[in-house]
Amino acid sequence: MAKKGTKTKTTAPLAPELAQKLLYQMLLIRRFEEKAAEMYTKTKIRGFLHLYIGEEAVAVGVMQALRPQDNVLGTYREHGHALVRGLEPNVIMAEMYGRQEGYCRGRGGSMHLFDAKRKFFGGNAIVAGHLALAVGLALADKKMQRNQLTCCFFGEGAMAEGAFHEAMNLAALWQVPVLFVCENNLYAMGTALRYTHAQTDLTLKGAAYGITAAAVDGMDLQAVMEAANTAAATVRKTGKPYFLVCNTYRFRAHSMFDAELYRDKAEVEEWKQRDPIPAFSNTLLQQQLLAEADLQALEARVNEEVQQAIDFAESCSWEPVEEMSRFTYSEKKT
Amino acid sequence: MAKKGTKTKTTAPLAPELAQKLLYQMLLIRRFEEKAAEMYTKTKIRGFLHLYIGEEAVAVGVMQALRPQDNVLGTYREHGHALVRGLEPNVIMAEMYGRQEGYCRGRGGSMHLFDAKRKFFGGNAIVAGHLALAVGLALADKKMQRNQLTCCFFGEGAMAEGAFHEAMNLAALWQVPVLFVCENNLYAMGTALRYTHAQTDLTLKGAAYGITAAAVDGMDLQAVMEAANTAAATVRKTGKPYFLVCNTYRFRAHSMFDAELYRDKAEVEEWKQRDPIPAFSNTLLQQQLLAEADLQALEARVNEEVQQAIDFAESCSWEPVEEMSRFTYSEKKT
Amino acid sequence: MATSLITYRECLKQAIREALQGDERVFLMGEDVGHYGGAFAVSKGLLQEFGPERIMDTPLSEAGFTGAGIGAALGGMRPIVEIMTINFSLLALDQIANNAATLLHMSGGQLNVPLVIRMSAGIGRQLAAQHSHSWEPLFAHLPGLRVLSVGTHEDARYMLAPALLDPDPVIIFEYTSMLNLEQELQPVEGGVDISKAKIRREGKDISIITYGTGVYKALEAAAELAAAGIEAEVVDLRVLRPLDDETILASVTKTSRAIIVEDASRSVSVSSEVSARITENCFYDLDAPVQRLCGAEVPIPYPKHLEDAAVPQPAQIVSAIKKLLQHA
Amino acid sequence: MATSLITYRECLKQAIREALQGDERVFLMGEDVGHYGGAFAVSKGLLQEFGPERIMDTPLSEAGFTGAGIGAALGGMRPIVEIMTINFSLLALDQIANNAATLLHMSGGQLNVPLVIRMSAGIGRQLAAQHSHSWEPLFAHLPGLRVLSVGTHEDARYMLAPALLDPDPVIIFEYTSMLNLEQELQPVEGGVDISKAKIRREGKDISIITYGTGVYKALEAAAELAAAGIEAEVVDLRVLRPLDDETILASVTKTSRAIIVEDASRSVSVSSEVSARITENCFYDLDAPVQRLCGAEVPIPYPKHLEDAAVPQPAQIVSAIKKLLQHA
Ligand SMILES: Cc1ncc(C[n+]2csc(CCOP(=O)(O)OP(=O)(O)O)c2C)c(N)n1
Ligand SMILES: Cc1ncc(C[n+]2csc(CCOP(=O)(O)OP(=O)(O)O)c2C)c(N)n1
Ligand SMILES: [Mg+2]
Ligand SMILES: [Mg+2]
Repeated sequence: MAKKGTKTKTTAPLAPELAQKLLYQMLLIRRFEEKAAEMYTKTKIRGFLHLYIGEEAVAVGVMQALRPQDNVLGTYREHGHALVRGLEPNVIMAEMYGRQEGYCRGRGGSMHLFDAKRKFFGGNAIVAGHLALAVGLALADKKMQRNQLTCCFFGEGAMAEGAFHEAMNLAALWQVPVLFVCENNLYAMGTALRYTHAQTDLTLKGAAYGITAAAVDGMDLQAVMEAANTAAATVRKTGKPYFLVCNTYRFRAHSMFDAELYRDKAEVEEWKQRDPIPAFSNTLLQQQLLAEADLQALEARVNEEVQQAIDFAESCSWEPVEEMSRFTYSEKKT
Repeated sequence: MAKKGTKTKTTAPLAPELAQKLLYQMLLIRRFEEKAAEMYTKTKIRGFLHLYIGEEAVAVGVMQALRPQDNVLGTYREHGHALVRGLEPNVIMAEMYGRQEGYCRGRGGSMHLFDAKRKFFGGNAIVAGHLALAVGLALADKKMQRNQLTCCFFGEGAMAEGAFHEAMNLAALWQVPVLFVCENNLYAMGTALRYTHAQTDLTLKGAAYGITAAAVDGMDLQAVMEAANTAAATVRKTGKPYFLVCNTYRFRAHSMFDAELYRDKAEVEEWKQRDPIPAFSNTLLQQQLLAEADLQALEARVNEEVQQAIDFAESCSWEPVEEMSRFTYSEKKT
Repeated sequence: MATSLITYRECLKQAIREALQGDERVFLMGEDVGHYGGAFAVSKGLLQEFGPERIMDTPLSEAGFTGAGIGAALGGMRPIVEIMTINFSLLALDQIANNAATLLHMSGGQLNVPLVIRMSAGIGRQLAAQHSHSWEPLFAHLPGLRVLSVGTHEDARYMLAPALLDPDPVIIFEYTSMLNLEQELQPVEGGVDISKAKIRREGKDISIITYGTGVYKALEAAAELAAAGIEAEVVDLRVLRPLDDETILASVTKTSRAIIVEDASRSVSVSSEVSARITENCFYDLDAPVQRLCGAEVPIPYPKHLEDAAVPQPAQIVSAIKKLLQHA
Repeated sequence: MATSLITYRECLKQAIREALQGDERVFLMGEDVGHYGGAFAVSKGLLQEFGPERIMDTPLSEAGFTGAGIGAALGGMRPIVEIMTINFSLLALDQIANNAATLLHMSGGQLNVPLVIRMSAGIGRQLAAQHSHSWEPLFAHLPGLRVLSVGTHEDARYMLAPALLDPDPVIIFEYTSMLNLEQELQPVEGGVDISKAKIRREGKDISIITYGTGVYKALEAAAELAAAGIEAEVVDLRVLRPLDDETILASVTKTSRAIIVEDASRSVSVSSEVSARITENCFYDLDAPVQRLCGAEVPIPYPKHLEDAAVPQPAQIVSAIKKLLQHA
């Protein structure tokens, strides 16, 4: 695996069904979020909205290596992960609208998608706050001898927090099956990697804990898949943590409040040349795993799903004020 | 420098005066603390009392590389550092007795020795809580273009805290002159190194921040001196942080509340064979830098100083209750 | 009914042992709970009895292992996280407030966190400013937590079991200064009720409302007052959040006077909350303004005489009450 | 006297700029204060104006850079540490409580910490449970800190200068929801007094005691009450620690009635402290029990209607006061 994770590698062609499914997932994230951004400007969605656009190959590439019984934790930039994990676009959108038909009764919004059924543990908005949770989930699995792993996504900015250090050390010390996935999009809000880390080769941080680390080009879906498959297999086999750095880029602002003063438009444009979606669809077209018509059909299907999600969200209702305090504590005491 | 820091190296003989001064300092720490332990059992000293006995070569070896204008920060196990830094044994002992003639009016006790005049910034009892302070002190020096360094002592246990990670990264990122000194005595209270760190080669942690790291046999005074001189010179020259691991051992319990259930007596005895004080005095005797009579004179002088400290402390007074709230806020507003 | 003399420490240990024996999902984790035997010897011997899977020594990583405890609770375990002392709890407070206390509500009721966090709290061993905190008020402010204070041997022995049955995060404060204290202990069938305050002594003239180290101090004061013909009722809050208004207000309604005693420093404390609630609810029943005896507003100094002066002592409770009753 | 229309954000920025211009030792550090322009654009342009030595972007390391701020203050600088929002302040609370607030006392008066920590606080932008905290009460509990709350444009503009002159650590809460609010601003010579509460509106019938976002809400309520013939006095606490008893008690003694309004959740809050103090000192002057209008005791939900419901609104202040006065 390329250490710096910047080279695209030629990989064996995928099975056509799988290929289309993966492309569909990336497209779904892209269009879903484009629509969400639009709805934000129409004030249907409020609060912070963090778009994943540009980074789709990471969630799609990593998540295909997971199993339904595995635990998944994400950040506030988690629409993509939620969609790939199989959470319903309708219900996600309802949540982002703040409606009670959403996954969290509308209380969480964009930053806090949770779905216990699919073992999707957020949607966490304290940077690096969920890493220790991941360690604990994996510890529970180990103790209960459940053969499953915990996959935890976070940004390169999160790695400066003490929470990262403690979680990595505990995971390694306790030998628990956590796949730590760093989505290195080069910026933490407006703070470039070089202002966040003295050591910018992030894989070197693994060695400090004796954790195997690898980096991969996060704009290359198949490279991510391969790296993630290796990583997940290693975690399953060894029961130990693994640290995967996916080098990627967000095409959009950090959130809807961001004037993007900290980076050049040219830099963004350059990265857009490496957009994972056209890159992957072109590969598939070349490899004849996909026809133009398939692509259009996929687009149409995605657009329809997104529109449905909007329609659903629009039709949903507000949680009554009287219920606001429910679930501050559990209703059923044992 | 020996990576594992376990080998004693043959080093050039020291100037006799310096040699005796260093031996004196180690002896002073030893006898001062033996007396303190005795006074603890007599309930003259209370609270937590953490002895440095066995680790003397570290404080003495490192501190000789410092200058009066440098900042020094220690942990709750800091009597040794305070003594070597030149704080007066009398006033330290008064503080440990809780008397108002002590450095902190008796409010701090054993764990909180501070002397602003000697730039001795504690005596800090939240493990790893002072590392960021060290970074800040060095930052101020850098900003004010004062040519001085900040030396920060801490245990290997402290390195598991997120605070360690953040401080190391900030120091490296900001390129500030901090000499981080890990006193690796193999235990954090009763938790052995292997239960604290997944990666037990502590110098490897430096690389995660791009910080130069070295390890040294902390039982060998001259090795520590050499390593510390190199480290301090590097910090002064580069203005950047440096990470020095001193491998040592505490001969006594963690504090006076410790039943030492977690380690074998045999292990302790083995380490005592490497006691830095006889090791160094034997070297000096062999090298004829010291005569038996000198040694006895030194012992006598030290014993007298320690007895004086006790006498002084006994003669001191209590801070009146009415003054308890003083200095919760500054008395002089600017 | 069988009684026996037992230390507060031993009560705590028996409670932990019983919990470990009764439920495979329970494990204890924290700094030095295993090989060292517990910073204050509370868990001494448990490692040998239950092994390292059930008694887990952790590195110095308060935020990390508290977060891991939350994760393990989400994963179906019933962790007891020990934060060695309350003084280090701020390092884990983000995890406690933003995750443990919040996940259930924020997930719309999906994810409860059945976690117990124990910590040793308070003043009294001359440990100075960074090791003598009484930060119960900080925790009592946070919605989503159940906050318990172990002011008696009974609660030391019988609070843990119901806390572990609670589907939500429970914080338990134990008191370092009480560990060696011996008392008789009455068996309590089915554990104590961790939703209720408890009247530790009945009285009609004034309510002394307190918790933690205040309970035995208040009882001592009440005994002395009784000799002077004053019958003080001692209310042990036990649950600092959510407060048991019913018991508090019933007592004050009965006695018409209240003094609140706590070691924590005065401003924005549990006492202030109790005082405000009494005023809000019993204003017209009060014969005198509600009073508070609290800790001094200083970092706690090391010497014994200053430590003693920094928190309310039984003699002060007695004299404050005598004064208050003369004034009524 | 010259006046001008200005946003709360611009007031904050002018205060920071002035501080940077006036003292070489002052620098601003925090997450995204520089290249990004400040999470809420408060420091936009200052990096360009003052350079990266004075406007320091930090990594995500709240404990680390707050601790570094304390160290830099000990080293003779006058750092302004910005914690992006109060929601992340718990990560730095150990540094604030155990170091900043404690060093002076613990060192027997040797080491003061002239540090200012600013953070954006409160509810109002639909940021949900982990980004909508009103944790002022936690800070107001801690001895050694001066805790300020910026409830008006005047304070946004003129509190920073005196805070930087304070030899001790000062925490300043600013309010995200007020940033875009425009107001007239009267110049204040020599800065405001950061030891005193301030009467924002005189009245004789009741004291509305509040801070932060409550100030303009209370003024709005008072205006409406005035139309109904009720003259409410609005007391802006401004200093949450140490509280200015004198101003508070004088107002209540005058009006004989008090209601305390705050966004923070009710239990163990600034309101509870103020209520307790009023009861302790003005019990016999009161015509009615002191009341509180506080935030709901829940993690704050995302939707606007629930967010609005979670904190007191002007209409509730009005109706609570009307009810209270009829009952009197
Ligand atoms: C503890 C904490 N500090 C600060 C913030 C504000 N914040 C939200 S996202 C973010 C940047 C995180 O960067 P990174 O981890 O690289 O993730 P990315 O947003 O790039 O995906 C910051 C500073 C926060 N949410 N939590
Ligand atoms: C944050 C924090 N957690 C726990 C403690 C309790 N404690 C005091 S010393 C210590 C062990 C520290 O070990 P190490 O850093 O190796 O230093 P040593 O005592 O061996 O010199 C512990 C756990 C503390 N003081 N602070
Ligand atoms: Mg990033
Ligand atoms: Mg150690």
